[in-house]
Amino acid sequence: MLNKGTTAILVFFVIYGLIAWVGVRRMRQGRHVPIRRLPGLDAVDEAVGRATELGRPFMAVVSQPTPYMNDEVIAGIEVVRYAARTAAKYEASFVAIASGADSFAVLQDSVRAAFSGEGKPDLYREDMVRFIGGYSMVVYGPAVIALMEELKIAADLLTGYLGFQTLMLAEAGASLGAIQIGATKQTAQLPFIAASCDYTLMGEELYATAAYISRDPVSVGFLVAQEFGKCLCCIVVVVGVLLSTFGGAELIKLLER
Amino acid sequence: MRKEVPLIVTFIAGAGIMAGFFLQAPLVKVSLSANLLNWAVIISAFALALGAGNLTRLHGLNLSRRGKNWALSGLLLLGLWGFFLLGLVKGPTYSSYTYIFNAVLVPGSATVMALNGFYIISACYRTFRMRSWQATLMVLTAVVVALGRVGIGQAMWPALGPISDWINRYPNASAMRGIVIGAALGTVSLGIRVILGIERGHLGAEGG
Amino acid sequence: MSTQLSVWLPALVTLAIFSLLYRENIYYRAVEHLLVGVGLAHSMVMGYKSIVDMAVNPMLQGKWYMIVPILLGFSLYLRWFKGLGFYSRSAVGFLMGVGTAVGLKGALQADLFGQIISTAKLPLTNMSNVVMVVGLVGTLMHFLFITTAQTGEAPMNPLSRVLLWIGSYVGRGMIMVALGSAFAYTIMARISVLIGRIQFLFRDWIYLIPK
Amino acid sequence: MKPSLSFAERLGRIDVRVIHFLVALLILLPLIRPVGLPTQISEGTQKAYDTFDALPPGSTILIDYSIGAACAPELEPQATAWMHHLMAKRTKIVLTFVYSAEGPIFAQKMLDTVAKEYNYEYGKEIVMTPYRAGQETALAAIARDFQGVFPQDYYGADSSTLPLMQEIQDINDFALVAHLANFGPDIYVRQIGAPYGVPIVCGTTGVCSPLAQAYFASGQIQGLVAALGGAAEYEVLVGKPGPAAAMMDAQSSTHLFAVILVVLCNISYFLTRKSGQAGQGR
Repeated sequence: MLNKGTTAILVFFVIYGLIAWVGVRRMRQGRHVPIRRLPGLDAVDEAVGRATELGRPFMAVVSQPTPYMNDEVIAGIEVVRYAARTAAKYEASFVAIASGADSFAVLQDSVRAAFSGEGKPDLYREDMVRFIGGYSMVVYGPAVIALMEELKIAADLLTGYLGFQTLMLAEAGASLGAIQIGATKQTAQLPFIAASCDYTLMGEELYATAAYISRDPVSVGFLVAQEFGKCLCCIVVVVGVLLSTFGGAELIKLLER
Repeated sequence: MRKEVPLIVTFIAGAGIMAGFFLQAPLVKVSLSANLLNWAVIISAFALALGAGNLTRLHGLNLSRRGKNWALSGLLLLGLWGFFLLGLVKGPTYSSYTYIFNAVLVPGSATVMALNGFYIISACYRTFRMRSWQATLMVLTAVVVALGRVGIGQAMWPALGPISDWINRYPNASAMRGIVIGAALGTVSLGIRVILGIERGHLGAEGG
Repeated sequence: MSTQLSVWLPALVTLAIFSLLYRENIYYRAVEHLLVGVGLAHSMVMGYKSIVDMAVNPMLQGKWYMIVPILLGFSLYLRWFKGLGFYSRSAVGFLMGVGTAVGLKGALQADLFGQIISTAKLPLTNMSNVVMVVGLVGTLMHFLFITTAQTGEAPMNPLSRVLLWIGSYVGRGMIMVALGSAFAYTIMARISVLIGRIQFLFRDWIYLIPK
Repeated sequence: MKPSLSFAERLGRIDVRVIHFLVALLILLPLIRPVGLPTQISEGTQKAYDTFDALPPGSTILIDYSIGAACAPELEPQATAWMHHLMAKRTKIVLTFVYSAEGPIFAQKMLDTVAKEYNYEYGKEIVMTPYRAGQETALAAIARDFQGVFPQDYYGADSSTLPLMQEIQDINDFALVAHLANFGPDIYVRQIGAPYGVPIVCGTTGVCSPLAQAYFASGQIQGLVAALGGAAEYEVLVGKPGPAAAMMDAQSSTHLFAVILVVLCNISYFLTRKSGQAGQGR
């Protein structure tokens, strides 16, 4: 009935789904799941603080080269929301840039909500969230750099679905002496982020941070399932390797069913 | 209804593909999933023009209002629709079509990428500092691999080639493997959410 | 120096974009806008052929149900009209449904099971395999966020502390090695494109490099 | 101020324009006067060569020729070296374009040059299919229903009139799938390698090759030709020094320059840090 080689996959898939379902339900009932606070998030506080000190803006760049927002962009916006909240608290000057029409709308809402959430809706201005580029990512890089230089930013956060302009942006930020935080899943862009940004949120760290900030039941519930998946992978690998070393192949046969 | 229909369509499409993956029934495996896939390819082809529509609106507005850089907007629209019509009428194998392609698009896209060649070398100089043990590890690996993959490094020290190959084949592959597995788990989570209609970000800013 | 228009034109395009290194200017912007337009037009030309081949022709040959993807495809454009936007959502939903399911089954089979099984098959008989297994486990632990979280004021339990240590030293270290190697390869990638452009300028345009 | 200090400071403040100028110069000089530095073969390239070489004569393979304009200088030399190898063996080749819509134009160029050299007959020995949108979805569709996705070839001829297209019923009729793309092998492994068990050889750009190593190490791809270096290695294996070999000396000089810059920046960083100054610029 089942295709060859998919039995183990189906079993795993079902268990995974169940764990996520239970996780989401528990979260909706108000259970608290602790999530490790990552240094990258503390860096946002530090960067906003620095911007306040210098009296120069903090810039958040949410990159989106595709016509649709993906999960990475959504997670990035969550981190920007946190930054906006911090900026409102310290009354630092704040700029956010979106490159997709839909992420622009969401970003605008998030930043506005962050400022009113801190009780300072009067500090929010319409030009705080700007739209640069549309789908033409080629024009985007130089335009953002020009804005960075014009505003003389003190710190920046590069996030979302970062494209090949990342290197240019990060270099421009570094030459302005800004504290930089990079947060993306794109493996091709991670080296630049790691080299030129002071703090990074790599891959899943971005998602975990977004879940940490939002405490959204769905995000946290699925984070629980992912955590389970990773632990299971570690156990399977360690047991499998030990078996292989001593000549057993039972586990692998089981997984290949 | 407005909200439900897209979610039902998503579910049927997603569940159909998943059923074709797990179940052996030929009807599901071949007919259903092959048709779903072919339809998705067709709709994706329609989606290619979405970007064009948005750009046309954006730049058409700028052109008609004589806004900032309206001439550039006109140039963009001319390139977009002129080239599209040429390809539509004469076909992409027509000589003028390939001529423009080779004269504008090929050198243009390549040069935009090539700019990064300059930036990446200056990035080596301006940002590649051994600020911590992690950065040190990264810098050292980059140096070994950068030299080991080209003739000059291999001529300076013949072992450099094999060493950089080893770094790529084992330590690099092990970390990438971890990243691939982590990303796969993320894809599974997202997949479940999209197919079951819990995640609706793609259906529009209003939340679906 | 070449006298052909088919060399001069790309040369001018190349120089206009390289002029960005000096500073932003109108030539750069003009070429940039042209590029965006032409690039998008090309993919639309290619997409048009897909639609005719795969949907319109079969429909005309009697596969009447191919009208469905065509209608869904056209409905995508309704998002440009105020008040009709929600009609485009079914098509987007269809694309997302198929796309995520295709990715999901691939991720389960090839990425998750494929990678785990091939790692579990490695006997720990040489250094390379040990590095591979330890690196993988370390990297996975680096991305543990709940297991290694500190709850309140209570001291962390020893297991979490060990996992956190492995993750933040072994895992982080391996990731940094991988990123270093990726950086080096990216240098190679970007430079080879740059070499290609310089080769073009000085070989095909100005005959400085011997052919 | 001590002289060593100002020296360290100056080391850390070379003008970017000077660096950019030197990069251009260091690329140009080896191109004008090549040195011909040696090339060591990496394991990935060797395995790719062996896999192609082990194909029985007359077998049919699929190559996803997704070369885009932005990565052509890296991928075209790879493609040319592969084609010399495969066409000398008279392997039948079906070209698809999944990842880049710009691929067909580059494939046409290849048909007009390398394929001409070997007198390849279009329709019998090589076929070009049209571009299909959707990327991973398109690849899954091709794997599931080859004939349904390609009722016509790139030039609009019916597939039923092309002998090579008639031989292909589904993806298992290919002895091998190879791809050239500014993308890792992941989508090919997910949609073709894992579900259908067709061997895969990957030719990719430098940016994507570190991730590709994970799939090469696990044996999910049979060979990995990475970046321009991989192309140069493949040219050595085929015995036809070509475009990549000519570019590799320039690659050497710039890599060396990059390493020197990294060393300079770190010397300056440590000297200025020791004397109690923060690293300038941040």
